[in-house]
Amino acid sequence: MASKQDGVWIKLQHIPREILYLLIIISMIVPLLRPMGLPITISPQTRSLFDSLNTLEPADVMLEFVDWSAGSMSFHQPGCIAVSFQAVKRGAKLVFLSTSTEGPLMYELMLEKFQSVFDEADYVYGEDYVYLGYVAGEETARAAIASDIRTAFSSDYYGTSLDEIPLMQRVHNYADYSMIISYTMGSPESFVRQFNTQYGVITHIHCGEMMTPTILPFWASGQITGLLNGGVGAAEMEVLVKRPGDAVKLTDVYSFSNILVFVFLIIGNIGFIMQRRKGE
Amino acid sequence: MISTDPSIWVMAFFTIAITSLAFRDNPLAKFAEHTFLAAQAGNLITMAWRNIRSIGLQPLMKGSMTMLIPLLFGVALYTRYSKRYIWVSRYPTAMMVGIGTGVTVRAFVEFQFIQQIIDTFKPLNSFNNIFFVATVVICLTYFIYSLTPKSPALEKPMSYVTRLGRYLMMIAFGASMANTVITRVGQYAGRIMFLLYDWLGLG
Amino acid sequence: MIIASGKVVDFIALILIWAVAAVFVWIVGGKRFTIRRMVAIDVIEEAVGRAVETEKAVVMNIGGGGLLRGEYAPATMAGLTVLGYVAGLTARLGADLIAPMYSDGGVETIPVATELIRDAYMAEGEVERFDAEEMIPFLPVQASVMALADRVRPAANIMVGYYWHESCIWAEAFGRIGAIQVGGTTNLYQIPFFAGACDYVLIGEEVYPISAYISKDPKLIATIVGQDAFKWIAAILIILGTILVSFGNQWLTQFLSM
Amino acid sequence: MSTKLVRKTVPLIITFLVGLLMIGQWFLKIPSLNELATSVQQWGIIIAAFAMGLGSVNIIIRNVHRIQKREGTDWLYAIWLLAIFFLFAIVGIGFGSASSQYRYIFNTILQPLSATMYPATLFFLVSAIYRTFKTRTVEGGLFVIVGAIILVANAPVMAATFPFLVSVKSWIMDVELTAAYRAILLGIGLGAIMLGFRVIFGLETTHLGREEET
Repeated sequence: MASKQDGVWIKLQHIPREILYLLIIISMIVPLLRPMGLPITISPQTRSLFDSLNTLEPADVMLEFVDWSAGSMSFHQPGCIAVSFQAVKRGAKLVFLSTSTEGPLMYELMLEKFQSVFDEADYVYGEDYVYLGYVAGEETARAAIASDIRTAFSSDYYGTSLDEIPLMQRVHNYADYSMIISYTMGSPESFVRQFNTQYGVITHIHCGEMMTPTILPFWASGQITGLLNGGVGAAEMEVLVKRPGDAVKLTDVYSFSNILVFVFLIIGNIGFIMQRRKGE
Repeated sequence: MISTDPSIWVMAFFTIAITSLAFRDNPLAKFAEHTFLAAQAGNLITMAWRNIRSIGLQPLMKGSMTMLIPLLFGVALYTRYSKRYIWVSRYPTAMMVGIGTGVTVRAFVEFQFIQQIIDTFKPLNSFNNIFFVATVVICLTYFIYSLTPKSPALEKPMSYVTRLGRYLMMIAFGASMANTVITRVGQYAGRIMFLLYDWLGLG
Repeated sequence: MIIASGKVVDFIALILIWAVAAVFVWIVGGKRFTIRRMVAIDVIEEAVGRAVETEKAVVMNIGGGGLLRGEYAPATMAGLTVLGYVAGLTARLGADLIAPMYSDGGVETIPVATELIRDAYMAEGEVERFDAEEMIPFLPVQASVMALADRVRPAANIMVGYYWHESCIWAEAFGRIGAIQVGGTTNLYQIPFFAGACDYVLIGEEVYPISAYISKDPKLIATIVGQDAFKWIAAILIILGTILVSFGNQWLTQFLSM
Repeated sequence: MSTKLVRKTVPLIITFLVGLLMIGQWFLKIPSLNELATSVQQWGIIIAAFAMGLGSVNIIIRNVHRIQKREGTDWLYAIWLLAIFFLFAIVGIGFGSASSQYRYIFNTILQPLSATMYPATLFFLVSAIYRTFKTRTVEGGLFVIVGAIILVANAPVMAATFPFLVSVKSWIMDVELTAAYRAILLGIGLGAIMLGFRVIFGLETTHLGREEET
């Protein structure tokens, strides 16, 4: 006999999904229009990246794998800008390259926002930073880049042969890379394997929060030095380099939406438990 | 102030069309999805051609004849579409699987086996360390399929250990699921930012 | 010394692992060993049976990892094995099989999968029921999964292979219409969705012994036994190393990183 | 017999030699071996570039069929799909991906679509959390309870007001989860090494397709 009370528990489990989606969208709009600016705690994984960047000397070369796609641009781009800002402040030379197909266009969108930093530091393309473009083959390409970069690239993204680029004349293989950082939603482990495990190159990773748990064991064992935990890590990095930007805005969004999803999880389960208890 | 740039409007249209995908399947969403599939495939072709030209064809033109081998192997991949010569596509497939397996497997012993074992040597002087080492060993027994103790005396406790391993892993999966929420929120918030700031000019 | 420094123990370990595997495969053989019960695979036969009773279809998907990349191929090969098994069941028991394939990921798997299903139907003498166009629809990852789930409303949905973000979409689309779901992938950060949404989940490398479990082929069982041996070795090494380190003795740590 | 040699055995030999070459480059310090392995990796890159085109050929064939069949409005979508595909391919190859024309069509069409397609998984995730993640079993219960704790701990406002949440979350992530995932990773690692053995020594040939009866 389904009493009226039964109806409540069942109704509680059948809120139409469109209402859930609208609530989630609203929970993201409000903080973006009314930012709250909450204190951001720095995690040890981000701290170890920041400390490692501060060991860069002016002549050191850092490989930055622009491997994100438009989907994760919202946190990978601010993360790359914050890390590159700190590297430029240290005077390090930056070699940008991509092993994911949307990388080249993501680099150009990032450059639009980062060009001012290069100009302020008098960074000249070809002498202080360069972009090599996309190479196919995923882990095979990363292995080739580690053992000899010229097997993967014969020219930079704009067609200039590597030997004509001053910076690339002294960049050949793993021995010339002081450290590498990969901004990826694909396989961070493949970078650790081909650079750190094989040649001991200092390897940093910036990946989505959902992937961080799967590579925490490699950070714990020291195979990964710095680990940016998606948008949360990018915001921490922006705070550390004292350049708050898009990533810090994201942290306000996280508060409302996470609590809302928590409420959905609880409601769904209360309805389920009570209905089952009533059902017996 | 609302944007007057037509390309911003096209971008906003595609953003809303794909978002409507989740609400209900509709012709706009189908149109946007077809556009995405086509544009992505076109981008793949563009990036693939750059690689083939700059690493394969240009060195060949400059005289390094060994480049003929990978170029011919690459073309051979397309015999997959002919009934008679499909076996020819096995050569490039065999080479790619050989390189791919070799490049990955060679690292696994050190990367994902020995170095992980070394880092699990933790002095048993704190609860966290004892819990850590115990969890690794217990969860590891869950993945043992045939070399399990057959004697009835041991079989019962062993099943409890593997069940405990499964519980410990489910706790980890719950935490990972929550982390996935924050990632997707962060990604989609980028689109809300685009709609609010670039399209509608608010904020 | 010809072996690179710091890689001596790793080189010996790789040779040892492969030697043990070779010994088990070619000498010891897997006859005397059996694989423990894998509930997720046993339930597939029940699910196909239920599909026949309720005249509903069975949906099977093997993800978009493809066969060409070392990291994703193992899960795809496990998926193909389960696909062959499911196709054999649907042919024998008379249920309809729908095996959607991605049109934008791991496309080199499509001809292999098509042949596998045709062989399974031929082996059961049901080759006239095999229709590639109907049984193997191509679809981009996202929305068409929801449309497919609503249209087909299968009794069971089986997902074994390498998955990325779409694992959640598949699990949710078919979970919503009440299909029995079996999910398995080696992509660690997608397992939570199968663990949460599916009725039966294969965690990480639990997909590897499937082919041995289904085919009972002694050679394949042998490699699984070899694998188990090294898991025991890993467990013993961890316990030994932890005890040594507790007494401040770093001997094993230095030995293993030689 | 020769056809079996040419059709099946030689590809297996290629996989065997190339696989061992990669492993040799990793473990052995032999300069000539290292150079050979690096150039073979370069071949792998070129073949991978060709393989990227397989998907596109597949799409062209599938959509030409759809146009020929002319079912309802389906074929109009197919025409539009091929038009956009050739637009990107021709502009991309013709002007090059660094050109402003290609950057314009990419930033106007593919960037918003790709930027929304994957993040839209958020909605499926939200309805999965609300509808499917239930405390049916003990395992499901643990999954839901820990998921709820981390969801709250991930909200910066809650972490700021309840600092103990931060330590609970860091314990779950840095101790419990790292240990459980390390065991899973050990298993996956060993499984991949074993499968590598079967692939390189020709025991596993699924990727080469069916046995011809020649």
